[in-house]
Amino acid sequence: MEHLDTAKVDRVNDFAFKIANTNGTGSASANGLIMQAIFRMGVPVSGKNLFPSNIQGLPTWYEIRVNGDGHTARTPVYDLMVAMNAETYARDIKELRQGGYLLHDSTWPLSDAVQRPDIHLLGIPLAKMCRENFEKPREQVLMKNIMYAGALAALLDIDMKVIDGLLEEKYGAKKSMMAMNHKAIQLGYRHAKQHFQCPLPFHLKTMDGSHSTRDSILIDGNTALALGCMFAGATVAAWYPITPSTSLMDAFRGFCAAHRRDPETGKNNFCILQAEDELAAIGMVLGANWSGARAFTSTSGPGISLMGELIGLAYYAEIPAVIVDVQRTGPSTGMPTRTQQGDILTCAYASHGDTKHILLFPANPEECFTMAPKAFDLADRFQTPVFVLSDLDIGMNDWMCPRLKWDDTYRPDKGRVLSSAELSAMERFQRYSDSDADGVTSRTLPGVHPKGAYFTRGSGHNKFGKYTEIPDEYQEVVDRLTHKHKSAAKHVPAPDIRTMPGATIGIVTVGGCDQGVREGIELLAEQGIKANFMRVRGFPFGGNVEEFLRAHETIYVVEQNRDAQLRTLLVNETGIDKARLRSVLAYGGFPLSAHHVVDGVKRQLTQQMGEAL
Amino acid sequence: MEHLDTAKVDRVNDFAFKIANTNGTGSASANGLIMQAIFRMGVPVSGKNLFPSNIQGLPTWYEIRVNGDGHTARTPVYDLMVAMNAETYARDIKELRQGGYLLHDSTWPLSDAVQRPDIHLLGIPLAKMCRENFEKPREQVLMKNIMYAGALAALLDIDMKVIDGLLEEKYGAKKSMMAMNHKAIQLGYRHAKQHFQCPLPFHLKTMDGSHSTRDSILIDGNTALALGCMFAGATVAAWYPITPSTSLMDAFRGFCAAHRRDPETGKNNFCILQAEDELAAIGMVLGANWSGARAFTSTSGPGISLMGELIGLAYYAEIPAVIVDVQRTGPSTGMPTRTQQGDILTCAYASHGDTKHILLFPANPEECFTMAPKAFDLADRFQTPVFVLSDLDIGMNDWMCPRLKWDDTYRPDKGRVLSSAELSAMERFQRYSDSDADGVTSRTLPGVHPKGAYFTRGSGHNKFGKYTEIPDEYQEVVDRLTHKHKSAAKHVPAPDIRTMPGATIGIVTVGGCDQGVREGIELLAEQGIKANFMRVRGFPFGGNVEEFLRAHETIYVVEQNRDAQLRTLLVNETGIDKARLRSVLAYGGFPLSAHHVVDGVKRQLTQQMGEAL
Amino acid sequence: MTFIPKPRVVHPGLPKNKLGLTVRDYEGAMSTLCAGCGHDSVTAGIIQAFHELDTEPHRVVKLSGIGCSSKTPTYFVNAAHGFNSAHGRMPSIATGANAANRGLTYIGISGDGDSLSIGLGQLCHAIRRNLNMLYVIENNGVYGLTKGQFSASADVGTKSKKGEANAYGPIDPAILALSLGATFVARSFSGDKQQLVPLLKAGLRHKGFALIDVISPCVTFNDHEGSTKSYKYTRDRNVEISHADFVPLAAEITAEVHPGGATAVTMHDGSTVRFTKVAEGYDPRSRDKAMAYLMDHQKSGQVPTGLLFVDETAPEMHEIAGTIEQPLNQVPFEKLCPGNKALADLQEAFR
Amino acid sequence: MTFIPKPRVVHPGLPKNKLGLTVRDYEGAMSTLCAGCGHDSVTAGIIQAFHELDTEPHRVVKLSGIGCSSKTPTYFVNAAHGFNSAHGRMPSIATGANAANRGLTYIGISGDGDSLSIGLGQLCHAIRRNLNMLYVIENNGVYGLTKGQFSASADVGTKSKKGEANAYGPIDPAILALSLGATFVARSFSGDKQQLVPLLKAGLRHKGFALIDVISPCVTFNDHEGSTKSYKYTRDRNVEISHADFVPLAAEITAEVHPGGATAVTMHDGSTVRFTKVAEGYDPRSRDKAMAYLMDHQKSGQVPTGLLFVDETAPEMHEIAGTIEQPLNQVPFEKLCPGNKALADLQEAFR
Ligand SMILES: Cc1ncc(C[n+]2csc(CCOP(=O)(O)OP(=O)(O)O)c2C)c(N)n1
Ligand SMILES: Cc1ncc(C[n+]2csc(CCOP(=O)(O)OP(=O)(O)O)c2C)c(N)n1
Ligand code: SF4
Ligand code: SF4
Ligand SMILES: [Mg+2]
Ligand SMILES: [Mg+2]
Repeated sequence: MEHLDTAKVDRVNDFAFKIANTNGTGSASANGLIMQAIFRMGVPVSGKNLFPSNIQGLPTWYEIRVNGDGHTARTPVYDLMVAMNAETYARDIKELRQGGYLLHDSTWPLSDAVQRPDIHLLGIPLAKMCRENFEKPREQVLMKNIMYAGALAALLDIDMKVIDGLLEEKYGAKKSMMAMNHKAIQLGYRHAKQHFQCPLPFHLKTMDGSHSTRDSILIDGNTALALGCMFAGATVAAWYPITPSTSLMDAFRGFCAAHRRDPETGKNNFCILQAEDELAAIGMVLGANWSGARAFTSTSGPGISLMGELIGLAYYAEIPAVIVDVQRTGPSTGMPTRTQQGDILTCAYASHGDTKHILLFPANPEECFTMAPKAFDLADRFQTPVFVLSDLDIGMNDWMCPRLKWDDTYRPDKGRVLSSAELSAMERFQRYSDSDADGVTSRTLPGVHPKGAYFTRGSGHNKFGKYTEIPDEYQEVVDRLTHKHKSAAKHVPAPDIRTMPGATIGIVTVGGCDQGVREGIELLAEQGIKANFMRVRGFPFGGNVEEFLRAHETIYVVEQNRDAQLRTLLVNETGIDKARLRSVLAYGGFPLSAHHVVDGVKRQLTQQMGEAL
Repeated sequence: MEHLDTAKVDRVNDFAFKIANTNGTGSASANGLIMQAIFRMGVPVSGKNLFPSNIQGLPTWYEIRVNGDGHTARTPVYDLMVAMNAETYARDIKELRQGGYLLHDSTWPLSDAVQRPDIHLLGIPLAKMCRENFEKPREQVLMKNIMYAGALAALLDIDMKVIDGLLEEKYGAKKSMMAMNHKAIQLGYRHAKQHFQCPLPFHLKTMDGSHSTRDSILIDGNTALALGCMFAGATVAAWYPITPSTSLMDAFRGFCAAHRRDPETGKNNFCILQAEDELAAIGMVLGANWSGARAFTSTSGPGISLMGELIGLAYYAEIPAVIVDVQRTGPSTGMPTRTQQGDILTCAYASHGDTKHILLFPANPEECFTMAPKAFDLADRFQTPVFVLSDLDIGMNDWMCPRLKWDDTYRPDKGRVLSSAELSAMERFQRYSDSDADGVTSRTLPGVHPKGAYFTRGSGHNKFGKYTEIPDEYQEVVDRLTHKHKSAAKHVPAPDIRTMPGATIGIVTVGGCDQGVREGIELLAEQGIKANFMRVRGFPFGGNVEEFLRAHETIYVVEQNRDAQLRTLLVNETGIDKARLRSVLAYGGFPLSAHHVVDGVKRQLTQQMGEAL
Repeated sequence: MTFIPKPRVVHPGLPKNKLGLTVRDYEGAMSTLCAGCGHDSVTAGIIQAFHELDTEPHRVVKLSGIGCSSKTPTYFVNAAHGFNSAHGRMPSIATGANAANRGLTYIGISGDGDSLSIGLGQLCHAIRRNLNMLYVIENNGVYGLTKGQFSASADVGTKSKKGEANAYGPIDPAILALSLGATFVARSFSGDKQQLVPLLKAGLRHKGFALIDVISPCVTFNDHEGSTKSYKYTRDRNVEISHADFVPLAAEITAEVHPGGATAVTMHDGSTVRFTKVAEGYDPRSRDKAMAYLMDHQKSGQVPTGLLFVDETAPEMHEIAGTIEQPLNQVPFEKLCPGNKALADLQEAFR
Repeated sequence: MTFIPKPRVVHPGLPKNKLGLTVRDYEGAMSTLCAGCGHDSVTAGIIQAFHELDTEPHRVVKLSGIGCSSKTPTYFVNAAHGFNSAHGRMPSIATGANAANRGLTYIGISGDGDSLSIGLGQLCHAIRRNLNMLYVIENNGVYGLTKGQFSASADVGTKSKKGEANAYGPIDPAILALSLGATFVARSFSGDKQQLVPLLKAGLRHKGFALIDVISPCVTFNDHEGSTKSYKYTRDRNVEISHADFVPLAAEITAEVHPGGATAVTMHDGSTVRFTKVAEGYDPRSRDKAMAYLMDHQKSGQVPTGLLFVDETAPEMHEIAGTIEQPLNQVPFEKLCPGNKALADLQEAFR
């Protein structure tokens, strides 16, 4: 990883540090405090929380990257390591760049694991200071974290007024808590000031203007997606808890409680069902959409597998459904707290028999918000399941993104649903006849009108909705479904394409890889390798996707899975020659960083040259 | 369908007839009787049973094709129609070739539906004769069928001695039944002899020599696969009833009852578990294989969808499993009594996350038998799920095939399982280390030796089998799984390749399309279109599959699904240029017939010429 | 199943209900089940029940899983939306449909295979949610549509058509439901319309989850000598331990009261369920007593039928969830979307 | 979970069992659960039970689903094969493992979420098959591993950490099991080792499916004031209605007999379960009485614990299936494959 050596030494608003800790010790609030403080100083920042699939006592890390130019992808090399977990010292110290700093608890002597003459040690007797300053054991554990936060404030030049403000907002009410936290912050801050030369060569400076975060918010994708679902008018949600999607439904419940309670009656304008499992969750979603409500479920890989049968029912019986898959590392239970883009193919072709589905690929919380109404509109318009493929990195990490806006003129596209008036006016309703140009037929809701009654079934049916075992009648319907799916290509979000004068290479990616790939492209450009960028945002693929592919002889597809699933989907579903598409894959479970792209592309380019010779 | 007009009029051992009836009337035994009688005359014959997903009272058809050259694919045009179901007269009569014959019950006048001057009517007052000759209503229903069987014997020149022999074998014990059936046969036979000019221009003639059926048997694929599983040493079977796979487990139970009862104790050397659903069935199969038994399940599409999650567990935890998918028409419940090849992709990539599985594609009952032990050997050797993709046509229809043979020297390939001795000899056992060239590591069975103990998990694990969330450790294991899957290519059955001098076109197909495609190739050759044939028999694809593809500029992939799933798999998993592969698809639910191939290929060839111009 | 529409012969004589509809107006497509199948009798009972309840046909939602029993919603109330879903998944789909529109009448038809094997988990949780619907299990002890395998309700020792005896203990839907806190539990017999129809009516009017286990013989695979789900066996062993009449709101009460014990239960809509016959010491309002009685008789081989237990007071799913009265699928979008101003405000929390 | 192997300090003092093994030989990896988690106490009880039963460690098979509870098999009997399967699917996997090898001792650890929600159907059917295993539900009323959502065993009114009250009725595993014909049903409390260990031993020796519902508080998400699954609440409400001692075969019986009612039950291997304390009028050999008692106390808010019901006579899965004694995974291939001659003969039927 070359940036290690090329790391500039004196840098303002351009560095990265990492906090190694043990989970269940409340480090989250300390880390969040720092992250938020930097953000409030107007400095672009991103935080990646690498936590274990466990509740208490295992290693956990929090990585914070500060970058004035707005690059927020993960970086694997750090200028400063806050090593609070002796168990992982050895691993953590390896990740420090030459000349980096190690902040550790000097209450005990540093283990011999620390064998790097090329780094600076910053020892603070945190545990000791805690024992001296706080009584209760739990307090001592919690305040240790706040204390290193104080030290970081000094070392990185974080604005103390901002920190005090944040503490005030958080604990203003609880005086004792306020006092305790303030005391801890000060203890850490002063100790650093006294013992170390502050600030460090890399540090913060309040920012205004172009890249500043003044007009941004700090939000995770699950929260943003939940917001989007509420704004889209979703009234029924059914789910079964599973990491990393759980926080999405928690947020949805929270927003509904705040904005969906009927003022007069205090009753709910929503119904959230914690199902007994994912098979039931998707069943509830089908039932609710079939009845005309906007309903969705959120889950992760294992849940998608369990929903397979009913997804096929929804596809064939043409029932709308929105399914959010916050992807985690598979296969099987895999690594529940690690990220991956491993469900692309499973979702595209979910369920036995001939099936094809609509997929949306948000890249960040902002798109999580905007793609939620899009997903419901598509599901209603095309009367079919729509998958929103987020992932753990997007869904659970705090991302800096522009303030969300809502177009108050938006009205749900409910698609072709016949009203009571329309029904009584018509001679006879037949569920799967009267297809429009997109292959969509009109549907009816229960209870609306006697003429609207029909029998929904996952068994063979003809265009009248009647049971059939006759080949032609069966084919007529499934052929229309093929056409319908194709038609959706015009309606899914167009790809994000960014070109560069003189570029011949194309780099294609999806979802949360966005930041890392775009930074990677800048780094490659600095090294004279020019590439155009396309981020696919929906499936079926629109014409411009194929166009971009055709326009480039050599294309690198960057994605976070082992089997090049996006590449496979592109090969299956476009006319492009497979040979042109090369893969850059990162699937170890951590968010993508630019060097994956740079290294991957350069390695293959040199190879090709080799081949060319 | 041109053969209609070109149909030769006077033909011996080369014609087709169809019996239209209502299900639940016991027509099966009458139809089986005729089919078997023709078979015993040494004449190649095939029967396709087109039955409804219902128990009683709906239309059902039985199609019998007689072909001295041994062509047994379905043919959609008939020389003789036995129309016993007034409800389907109109449809049935359409399927008669010009100059064909209609055998109907003349007890009542023929409905006006019958508007074809170009066919011959053969009316027999079957109902009336039944009333006159049999008392009980049920008898009258049943004997009506036996009676038309008798008439057919006269019309087609079926050897009456053979028929008497068959009745004797079947009813020898039950005298009254014997008498009744014999009487009915004779009534029909004599009536035909008296009133019609027998035999018809197309009729039977006892055969000996090359194509004769003397050394063949008449068996369905489910029965053959059940036999194969018993011979392979399967001891545990878990299943949940679903058409068209149910008869497989019924047969397995029957064979085990006959051949697997311990002579001394009368106890079972097998354990068949009717699970509460497919999720449980696959769970039981995993548990049993994990413990070292050979265990399998049989199901159809919906079951595969439900098994998805645990299939991923088996893949990642490396547990052997044999899963028989007797495919039916999807998606969803689809048409449970119609055939299709629609689960190819679902099975190849079953479960969320990065997964790839081993697939076997039998084409007929003989291969169902031979591929069963192959499936268990591969599952044990590669410690992974193996799918046997049969279908309703192969599984439930009676096929003529050479007598099955068994190599008594066969011993199960249990793969790398450590014995108690080996374990006590070794220093330390680590589940996922010591990979061999194929990427397979050795496993242990519960209860064998303390040193063999390990913890099986679907969560992230390193090569020692320990839980991990570290990228490199995780990747090391899943990368080996990729290599392991690739290695299986050398071990799956090689494709069936048949070349033709001067052929430039390649035709690729799979499973039950075998007969129809091979006959189609002959017909095309007669019309001057020469094509080479390849039937894929296993996935991952071996080198010779890719070779064949590379060797042909234009390739037609013939398969029975809407989405060209075999083609997709070939494109994904070989280096072949997608553009070369064109699809010929038939997915209405009926078995493939040669004309699908001929029409499909010719249509596209003329198109291409058009394009060429 | 081909759907030969039944000729709508006009029978001037047929009695009309309050909506002016005759029983024919509650019929469906022609049944494609085997002649004599118990399920067809249940269908007939359902048609009569809806007619007598003056139900608006199109305000009914009929759902089912997969099986011969699950085919039957096609055979009643043509003017109602129907959903023949997937095997064992009807409860969850009914839950979602009801969540979206609490204003309709929901009836689910299932089989013993559909409900007690693959669908057992969903059935139990629908009971737990007290989902407001009538859930009918057409119980024949076998998987009819897949040709006669034993189901989880098959009794120990019952014989298959081939003569094999079942060895696994049965799951009794009524006992199971009681143990899970079901608020309406009844058992009946497809051959006893007198008893079945009032139970169906009461179940349809019950607030919450009403389970009716209807012994409904499979003439093709499980009606032979040695079967404990045959017509004959059920007729012989069937003991009605509490006969309930359904008395619609404001109708004059005529049925004579039986001596002692339970007399009547008032439904949430004001109609009453009147017990004209209750076994000595049996009280259909006491879960414990009902359970004790059933467990006791399970051994005896008797088949206790009737309205076994009813509790009209427990909250149903929407009451538990605190949903508004208005069906959620009819709430105007304006009420659902807080709008851009609210969005701007709430984002202060994300600074 | 990183597995810091525990230093195998040799304690010369530690008592050895018949196999010469100390309790340390039955331990597993170091627990990664929260300090104070009830599950760790259950693990300790299991370790003691196996040690006292003189079980050969490698003849044990330990299985689980997914959840904090399901992690615990890693923490006991290192020398045994373990299978941490998928959420809610352990019963089917245990069924298959047992089908393949009936010669081993099977213990399954699950949670209330794993068993009563996603896994409910499989649990019920394992009970129905009387699968020969000990099945422990570590019941804390919440989904621990996913951070504290209510599970199906949460009582009405119990409060979440955030203060929301649960509104859905609970599924009581013991009542459910009794209603399904379970042959061994017990309830205990992770905080009461005296009671738990003998129950675990009896359950391990029981022939058939032994279910033990262990209230095992989640200190992180469900041990607060207002929770009905907290240590305090359970300690206060826990009433032991039948205390069972496990007396291994041929051991001298010392425990004093309690006056009247049940005294002892002999297990199939000759060992005995001895009741030293049984509530007045309670009989752990009567399913009906047990059920009546539990249903009665469900309302009272009491938590009846002890060996609630046992029936040692019912056939377990293999007896029902008629499988040979020899484990199927050890039957020589020669016995399984009929060979070519037989194949030729049987094909006559296909001519
Ligand atoms: C996932 C799935 N598995 C299996 C089947 C096959 N199947 C159809 S109906 C049925 C059982 C029906 O039994 P029951 O519910 O008792 O209905 P009955 O026919 O007896 O009325 C089964 C197993 C299916 N349709 N779907
Ligand atoms: C198919 C699937 N859905 C959801 C999850 C997420 N999940 C993991 S553990 C768990 C619940 C655990 O609760 P419980 O069984 O009570 O165990 P506890 O942690 O309380 O001991 C859930 C929902 C999963 N792993 N798999
Ligand atoms: S098979 Fe049985 S259940 Fe199905 S329709 Fe026939 S009689 Fe009824
Ligand atoms: S979260 Fe609860 S159940 Fe899980 S380990 Fe911690 S205390 Fe135990
Ligand atoms: Mg049934
Ligand atoms: Mg729990």
